Amino acid sequence: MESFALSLVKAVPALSGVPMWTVTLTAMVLTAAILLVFALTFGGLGSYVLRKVAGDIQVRIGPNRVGPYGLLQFLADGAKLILKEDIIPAKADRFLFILAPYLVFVGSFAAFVVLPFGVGLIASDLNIGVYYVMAVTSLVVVGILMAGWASNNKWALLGGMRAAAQIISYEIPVGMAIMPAVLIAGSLSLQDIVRSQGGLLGVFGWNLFHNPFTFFSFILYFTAAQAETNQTPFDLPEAESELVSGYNVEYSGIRYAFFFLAEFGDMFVVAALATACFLGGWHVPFFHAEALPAFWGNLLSLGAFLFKAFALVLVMMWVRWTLPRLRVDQLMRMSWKYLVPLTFVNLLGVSLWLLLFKGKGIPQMIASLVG
Amino acid sequence: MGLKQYINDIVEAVVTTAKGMRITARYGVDASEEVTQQYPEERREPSERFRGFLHNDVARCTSCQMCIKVCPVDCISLEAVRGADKKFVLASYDINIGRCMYCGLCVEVCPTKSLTHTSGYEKASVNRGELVLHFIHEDAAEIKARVAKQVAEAAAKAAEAAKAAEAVKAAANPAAPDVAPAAANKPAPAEPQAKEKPESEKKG
Amino acid sequence: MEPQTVFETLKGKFGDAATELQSEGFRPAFVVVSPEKLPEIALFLRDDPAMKFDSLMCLSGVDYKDRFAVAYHLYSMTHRHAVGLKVFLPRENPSVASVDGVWPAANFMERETFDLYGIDFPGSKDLRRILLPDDWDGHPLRKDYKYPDFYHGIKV
Amino acid sequence: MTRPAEALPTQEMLINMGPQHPSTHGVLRVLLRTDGEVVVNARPDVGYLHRALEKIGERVTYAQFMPFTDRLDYLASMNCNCAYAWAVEKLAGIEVPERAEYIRVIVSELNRISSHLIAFGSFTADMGAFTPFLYSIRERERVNDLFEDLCGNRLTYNFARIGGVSADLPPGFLEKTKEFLDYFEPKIDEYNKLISYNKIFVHRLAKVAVITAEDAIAYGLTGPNLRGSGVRFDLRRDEPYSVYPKLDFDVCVGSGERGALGDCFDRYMVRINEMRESVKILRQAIAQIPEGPVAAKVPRVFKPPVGEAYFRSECPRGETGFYLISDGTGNPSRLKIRTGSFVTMNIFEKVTVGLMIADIVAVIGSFDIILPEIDR
Repeated sequence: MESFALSLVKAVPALSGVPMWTVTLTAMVLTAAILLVFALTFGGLGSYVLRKVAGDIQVRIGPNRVGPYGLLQFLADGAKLILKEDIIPAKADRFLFILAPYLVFVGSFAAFVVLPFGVGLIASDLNIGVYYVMAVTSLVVVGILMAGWASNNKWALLGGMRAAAQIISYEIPVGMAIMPAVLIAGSLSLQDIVRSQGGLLGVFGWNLFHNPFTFFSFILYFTAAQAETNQTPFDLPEAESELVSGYNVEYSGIRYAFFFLAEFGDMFVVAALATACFLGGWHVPFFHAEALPAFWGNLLSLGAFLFKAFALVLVMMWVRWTLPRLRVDQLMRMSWKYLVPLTFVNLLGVSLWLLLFKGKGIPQMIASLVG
Repeated sequence: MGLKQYINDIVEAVVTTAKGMRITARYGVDASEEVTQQYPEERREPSERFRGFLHNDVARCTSCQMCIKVCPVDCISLEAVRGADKKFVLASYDINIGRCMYCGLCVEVCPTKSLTHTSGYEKASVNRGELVLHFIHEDAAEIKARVAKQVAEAAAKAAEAAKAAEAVKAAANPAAPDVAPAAANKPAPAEPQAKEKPESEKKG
Repeated sequence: MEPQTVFETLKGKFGDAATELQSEGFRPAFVVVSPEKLPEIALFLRDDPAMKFDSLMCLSGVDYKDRFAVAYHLYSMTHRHAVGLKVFLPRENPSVASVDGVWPAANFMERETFDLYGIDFPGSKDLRRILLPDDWDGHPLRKDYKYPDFYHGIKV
Repeated sequence: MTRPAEALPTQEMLINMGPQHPSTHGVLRVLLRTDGEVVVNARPDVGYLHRALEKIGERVTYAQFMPFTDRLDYLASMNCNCAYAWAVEKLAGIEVPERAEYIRVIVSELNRISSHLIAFGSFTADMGAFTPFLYSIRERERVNDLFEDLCGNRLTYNFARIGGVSADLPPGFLEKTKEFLDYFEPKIDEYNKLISYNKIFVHRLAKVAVITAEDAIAYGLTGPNLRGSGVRFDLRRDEPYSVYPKLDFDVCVGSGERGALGDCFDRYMVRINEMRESVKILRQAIAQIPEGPVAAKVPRVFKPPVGEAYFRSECPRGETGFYLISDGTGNPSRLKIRTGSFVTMNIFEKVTVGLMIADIVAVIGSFDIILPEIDR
């Protein structure tokens, strides 16, 4: 952030009189605000899209009353949630009850910091980006468990317990499934990982096509990530037909909205991470965004990144509206008996591939053969 | 669990999921499959036999009370008085559509087909009293009074006519017995009244 | 097997415990047995290879104004034949041995009969009120039942 | 560090599932004693919807009780209507015109399809897949349209009458029914592809709450729940009534194809397959239906002779039996209703031991209970 502030000062001479730290601070706050607005908008529009997709799949229409095509439905919902009475159960643990939604939201929102939205559009290019995402999204589990416990409701408690078991179990396959991208790029920084996929017309450089193992990695990551974000078929913590509404059953109004936004934030983070690690991140196919002037390059790459991420989000919704729900023991079995071994085997495969072919992927080899 | 089973499980899971997703995708993409009706704007036409709110064409109603007798939930009540021409005159006819279960038994038994189901099905009210449909808007007491008056007038007229006839008869045959006035002088009967039964009998 | 044969067999085996055969106007016909012998008769009907009434279709309490009755409709999945079994009980303290050890299906139906008629089924696995609240007064399906005006201060 | 067991005591948890719970299909209350997620004991508590139908039955006349049978199993009103009508006819010995019987069979089977559709849809929704529910509702809507044309209501039909049915088929009804069948039959395969054989779905149901054939008979299970345990027993075939003997259809039984015989999956599949059989029955009935009157002459003041009759018929949720006692007056002296769901709940406590909370939902769904039928 300091470097950004420094370049800002250089670019705008009028700022040179202002103390450096104010510029840095302002830049930080502004970035955070932009990300927050993005996250909220995504949460809102995401809910609209989710319901529209559900409607389409379920031979219904979906929201269509507020605004053109029902586009403003999320504003109406938001207004309703804000205006709703904020109920805290009498026997709840008030402090934890109030804290939990913020923790959950922070957990999913903090991950936005390292997402590479464009060529230069990244709030903070941490050199441990992937690791950071894994770490902060784990914060969600604390919040959910807290919500389940503090609600003083048995269904909520069960939901919280399920969430804890589930998210912790699925951290491992998620982490292991994403490792191949780290191995190929040789860096934990998301920006580096994206840059490493830029070659070969911006499509064939993608880690997805690097070798068969990375392809499976992507599938495994996507499956495990679906579980990490509590999406059907892994939505056990809030399993509506069993646990009524799971950990958030006692929440209403704005506090519920935080859980809701966190869920959509998570969805986006997962999709964005998959995009960055496997789908070439912000690389525009057949086009060099980096070569363009900064503004246009950023805009174009942002568009490409969001397009890919949203496409993945759509797929997640599609899966969500197709599959039934697993049982809790089957969920655990799936993680420990299927996903964990498979991701390890995959990781081994990728490592061997890199060792044998000196880091070259299949498209690269074909390219070198052809040209 | 052998390795073969293990791999089979994975393959089966992927294949069946893909099959399901193909179907949902088809419905998702095909907008013509949407079946939602935008209710207040689009309405489906209720069918011919639709059993909506009850309606009584009071002009044709003979106050025979078949509907009251057959109604399993006692939602119909009527008051009738015997009019001057010996036919019953409805003083009030109420249907409590909050209690009605639209079974259609009353319509079936109605001999003059004055009681019918309409196609109406939309009604909301904040108190139960509004759910009682009154088919006669005039006050029952007024009608009763009016009918009683008519009956009395008719009786008076009949008596007069009888007297006149008697006078004529008497003139012709003074020994004839005196019978006619007794029949016409009965007070107006208000008997067929189907009052609601006491609450305790309607449990359930 | 016809109810007539069932009745005669029971008569031969249990003597006077099988008191009567109700057949005119009864579909299916009822074999009336004495309540004291019911458990043995029930077991016999279930286990005898010629009877094999392994399924209890329906168990109902009946109030005949002067006395109560419990009617058992039996069916045999093996032989596909049906018969009715009936016990008459006095109006005071009606009680007949439970048959849920013979046909587990009887449990819920006995609970229902207990609930609505107040007929006791000693020996039942679990005899509690089922449809009505535990603190409900009286047994509503009795002919002499008086509707209460209030239940916990709520107008009925 | 190891702790002694006393330092970390484990307690059983007592959870109320219901009466307000999304997947108890109404106001069923299940008192769960659980050890974490594992159910130690699940005790059903019914009666929240008790409307004293049997008491009402003693107050109203035979004909007046017909609308109340609609409320017995509101997802299969036609079946209950017809069952009651058959019961009264058995009591009074009334001959019903053949056309009326055919109409009854047609509406019964249509209603069986629509009821099984709800069973299928709500079951999948309980399992977490919400989409098939909407598809099943879409198909059911068509059946409801047909019924609306036929009798004017979409849920509580009150169509059958003692001695026949209330009205003849409206013009075009049979054609529309055929159209519906042509439309509907391929949909069953689609359901199977979409969800029935989905790996997750199968895993959720296979080997859950296995009921052996002996238990099923002893506990009085009937209908699809009994057949799910592999007992080939169907009242329509084994104790034939109405015109069913003239119709050719198979009795679907569970086969244990994905686990054990008599598990939730078998019960589910029996319903899916039964929809196919109903389509088959309907096609034959439509082809065979004769012309003629649709109601026998029954005196308006109907007083059956003194006697007792028990009649049972195959309803979507098992055997619905009416035990009628006539004392020669216009009202039944006793009207006992034996319903499939009520008796089925008896076995609930037995089969749920050791299952998980999520399985309880599956068991309730696979029994396809409906609360108005349990509580009456």
